[in-house]
Amino acid sequence: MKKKSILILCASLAVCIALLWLLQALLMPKYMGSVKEGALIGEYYDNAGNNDVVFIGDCEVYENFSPITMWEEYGITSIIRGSAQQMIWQSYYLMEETFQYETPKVMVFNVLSMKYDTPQSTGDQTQREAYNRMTLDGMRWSDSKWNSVLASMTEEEKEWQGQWSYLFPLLRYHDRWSQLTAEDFQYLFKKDQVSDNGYLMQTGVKPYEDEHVQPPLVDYTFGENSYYYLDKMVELCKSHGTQLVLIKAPSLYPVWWDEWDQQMVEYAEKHDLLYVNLLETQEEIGIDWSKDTYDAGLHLNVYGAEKLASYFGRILVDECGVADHRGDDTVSAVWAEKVATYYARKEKLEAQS
Amino acid sequence: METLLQILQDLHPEVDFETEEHLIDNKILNSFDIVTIVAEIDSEFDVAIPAEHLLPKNFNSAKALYALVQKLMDE
Amino acid sequence: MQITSFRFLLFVAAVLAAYYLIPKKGQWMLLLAVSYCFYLWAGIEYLGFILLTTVSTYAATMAMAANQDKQAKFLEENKETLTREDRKASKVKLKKTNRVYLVGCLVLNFSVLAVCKALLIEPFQTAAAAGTLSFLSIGLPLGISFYMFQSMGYVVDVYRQTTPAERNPFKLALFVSFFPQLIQGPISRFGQIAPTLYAPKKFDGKQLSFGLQRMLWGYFKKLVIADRIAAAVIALRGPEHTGVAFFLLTVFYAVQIYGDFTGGIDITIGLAQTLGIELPENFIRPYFSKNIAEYWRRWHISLGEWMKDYIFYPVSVSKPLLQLSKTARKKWRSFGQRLPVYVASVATWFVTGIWHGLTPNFVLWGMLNCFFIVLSEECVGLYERFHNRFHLKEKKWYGGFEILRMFILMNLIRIVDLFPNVSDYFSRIGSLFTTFNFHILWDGTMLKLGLTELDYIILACGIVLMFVISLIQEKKGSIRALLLQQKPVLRYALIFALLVIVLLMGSYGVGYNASAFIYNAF
Amino acid sequence: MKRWMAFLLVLCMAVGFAACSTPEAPTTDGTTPNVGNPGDPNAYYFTHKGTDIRLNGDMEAILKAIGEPKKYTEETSCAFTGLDKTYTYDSFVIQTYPKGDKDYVYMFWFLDDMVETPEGVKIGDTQAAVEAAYGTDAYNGKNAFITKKDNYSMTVILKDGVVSSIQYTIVIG
Repeated sequence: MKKKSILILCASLAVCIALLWLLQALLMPKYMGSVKEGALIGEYYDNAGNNDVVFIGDCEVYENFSPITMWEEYGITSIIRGSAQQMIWQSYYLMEETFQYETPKVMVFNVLSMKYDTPQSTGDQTQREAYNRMTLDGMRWSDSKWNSVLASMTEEEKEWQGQWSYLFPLLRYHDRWSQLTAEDFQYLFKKDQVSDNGYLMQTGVKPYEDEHVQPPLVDYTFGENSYYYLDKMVELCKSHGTQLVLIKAPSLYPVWWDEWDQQMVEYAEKHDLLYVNLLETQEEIGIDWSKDTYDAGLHLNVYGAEKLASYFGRILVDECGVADHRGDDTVSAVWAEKVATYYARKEKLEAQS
Repeated sequence: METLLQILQDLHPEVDFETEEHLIDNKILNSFDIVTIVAEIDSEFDVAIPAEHLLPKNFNSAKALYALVQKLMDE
Repeated sequence: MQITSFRFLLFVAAVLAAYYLIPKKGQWMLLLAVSYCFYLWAGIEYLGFILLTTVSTYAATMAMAANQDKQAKFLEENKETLTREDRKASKVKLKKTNRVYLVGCLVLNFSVLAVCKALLIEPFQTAAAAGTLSFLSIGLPLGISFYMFQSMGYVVDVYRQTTPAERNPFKLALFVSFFPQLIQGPISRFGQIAPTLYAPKKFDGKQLSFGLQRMLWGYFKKLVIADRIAAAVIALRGPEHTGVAFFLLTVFYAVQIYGDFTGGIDITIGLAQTLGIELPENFIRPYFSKNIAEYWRRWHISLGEWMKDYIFYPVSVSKPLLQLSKTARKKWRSFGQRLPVYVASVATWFVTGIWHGLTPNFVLWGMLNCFFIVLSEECVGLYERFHNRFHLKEKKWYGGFEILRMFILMNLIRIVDLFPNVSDYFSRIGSLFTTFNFHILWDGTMLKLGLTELDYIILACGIVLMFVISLIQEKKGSIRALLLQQKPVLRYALIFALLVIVLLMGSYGVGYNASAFIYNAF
Repeated sequence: MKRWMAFLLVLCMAVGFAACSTPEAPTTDGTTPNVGNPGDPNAYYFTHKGTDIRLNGDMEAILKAIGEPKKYTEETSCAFTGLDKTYTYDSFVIQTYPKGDKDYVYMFWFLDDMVETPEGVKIGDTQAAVEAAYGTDAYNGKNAFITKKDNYSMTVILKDGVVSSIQYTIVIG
């Protein structure tokens, strides 16, 4: 009798946990519709393992480089671990986590986020929290994720001990039940791939006409915290024998001040790193700002991203010695599929716009 | 005992104080009644009941209350 | 550490695990250690306050106990030779010497409490904010009103020899600081909790499960009901809300404070139960009361009992008052008889009022309660005649009417909590009779109070659920015992459903400002 | 009793899921920055053509009063639908943030000495003039005077001893 009641208790507990898990899956945003950016981080795991190059950074990487083009032109296997408004500490922990899945030859980091020294230095709390979720929710449970959470939380999140809600997102999305849509049920178990190896394709065109302006700053020195994480990146890559390449994507806004550029040039020199400011080589890349951007110069569209990939792939081959894998049949087979998906997507998006 | 019963009866004519054993537990007497009884006893018997004796067990029946008064008079 | 925080839940889980794993002899010591951890979490600067109360309580009670022992021994040794007068004199002497310790301890503690509370009043707070009196900005030490009253009750009990003194200072320290009740009571008596507080406890699945169920129900009341309606209570305090809106405020506040306070107590008592410790009940479905005296026997019981035993009785049977009563009786018999009751009531309600806060509105609150209690006591005869004349007691609806009447009256009295400026309160009360703005109920005003339609639906369902549960408790007793009679699967399903409701509909996390328990502030 | 409770729980759940049919955007979608109280009359401002241009001011009203800008650009932020808008006039630039379906002033800065602060400071003034207007407390010791009020701030940047930039912004908390 006693045995039986314990058995019932355990079975009930198991059922409850399963139901909670299901509920959590249902309530989490799926990011399949208008805010696809939130799905990017989670897509990495399906494509991890054999990439020679990993890009890490904010929208200036996931909107500007097309890994498929680099494969087609140079046989480079690459993937982007980008997310909206990714902070430098988040980039660091993503890098750390990446090494658990693969050891690429080259890590490429976009340095724009050096300008944000602390979680407080950008956006208001609600917005920052939403960005945090988009970068962190997609990560699998790991030390890196936990540390990234602790480094990223806003004041409000700290106040209610929001770190636990990254372990159990149900605690964060508990009140989303009143906002569920068909999308939440449709993608409950299986999500679509929204990106091509981390690249989020845009086919629209909105020409760049007027210069985006920002007022001058009082102090152009990057913050201590930013440098702290950049130092950690250098060390991390060194310990894995991976070459760290710093880039500044050719986006025209937010403004990339000369004073900032100078600091990066000096930093790269001091640590013997390759630093490429792609803003300076726009003409060589061949970007036509009347056609190659979808939001008036902030990000490139697919036509710009292909041009940039073609240009940057050459640098990876020439300066970093990244290998051509087109001769490898197994790799080629995998990538052939990716290429097909890419063109199907491009065709579909072009038809829509 | 007679005087005591008279005091109680004045307060609650409807109760049979000779048999009722749960005056407090059954919420027949409330704190206002208790204080009134203490004041009456003070004037009739010239016995002051200190606050520490204002416990349910001393007020649950007329008998218990009488015992308390006796004890205090003895001291 | 907020009782509704994840940190608190983790803390509780860790305490529970350790509690049942360590040797049973050490259980109460573990509780003492974690209680101090809990207290330190609130701020190390508050440690002095609880230590002061603990040490002074221990010193006073031990001194009294020593004298009592000495006296008992003296009586025992000289049993034959002592006359009755001698024995009486020895008793009087004991009381006299011990009274010094009693009064010293009470004065010391209550002056600390008074100073702490006084610092919360406007002029001091303004000065603190301006930085001119920076030491004032520390705020009220966690649970000071609760642990201090509990300790002082114990000191009086030892003085009266109704409770033996606890000779182990660490055990006493646990009595003062036991963490579940640090936050908002109940104000337990030493005799009530000592038997289970220190006893070694075997793991008892049923106790644990009952305790957890009660905590869950507490979280439901707090997170789903009280914290949700809080926004509207804040909004309705605005000066533009008069008449019907003010009436609505009193009802909303009744719901909020009920969910908040009884929910919090459910969490406290449930938590203690998981530890095998029995705390006294603090509420017995107070909103079902039919008169104000009954209400105060069912709402915040531990405070009411404390006030009765340590203020009301001592004042009413004090020598001068009895003397006064005697004198008055010669002139007006029945008035003289009731005089001690009136004076003691005023004293009790004055103290109860300022216990809540040293502002005029709380004094007014106490006096209003006092007035209506005395009034209803005095009109008992009148009522009875009225009832008998119309045979009202036999009619079923009349009980409901009495409950509703009581609910509205208490709402109108209770709401004075929210108006530190007493004249605001009276002008709102006045508006009840002059402003009949019923249109606010359907013209969209209700949706501008920070609650959406969905919130109202959840609140309505939640209130119905609380009402039904209370009704079942009133008629059939413990819900958990009833649940236990059901098939396990159904039982688990119901508990799980409640858990899911709390998880999904609780007001916590992003976008909800974690609100502290109302009774933390007292 | 049993049935009663089960009925209630089911009712609560049903209410919960009935609401699922309302198609509303997830909270991470299209949230706008919650940076202040639109229309706050105590915010920093400057006056141009007799119109007060104020942080948190309604941009529509400002446009009506001072006319269309010389140049207008829009800036999206990653993933969010809201647009930050930049209005460039001859002597100053105004940036807005969206809230509801309106735009409010988030930031403005001066481009030349044709406009001045309410305290009379303009681009090209000497450090002494700035100090006279804002006091030494506001000086950061290197190259700027910064004043703060509520969640607003004003920054005057100096270069080679004269004012090179004057900017006002809402400080995000």
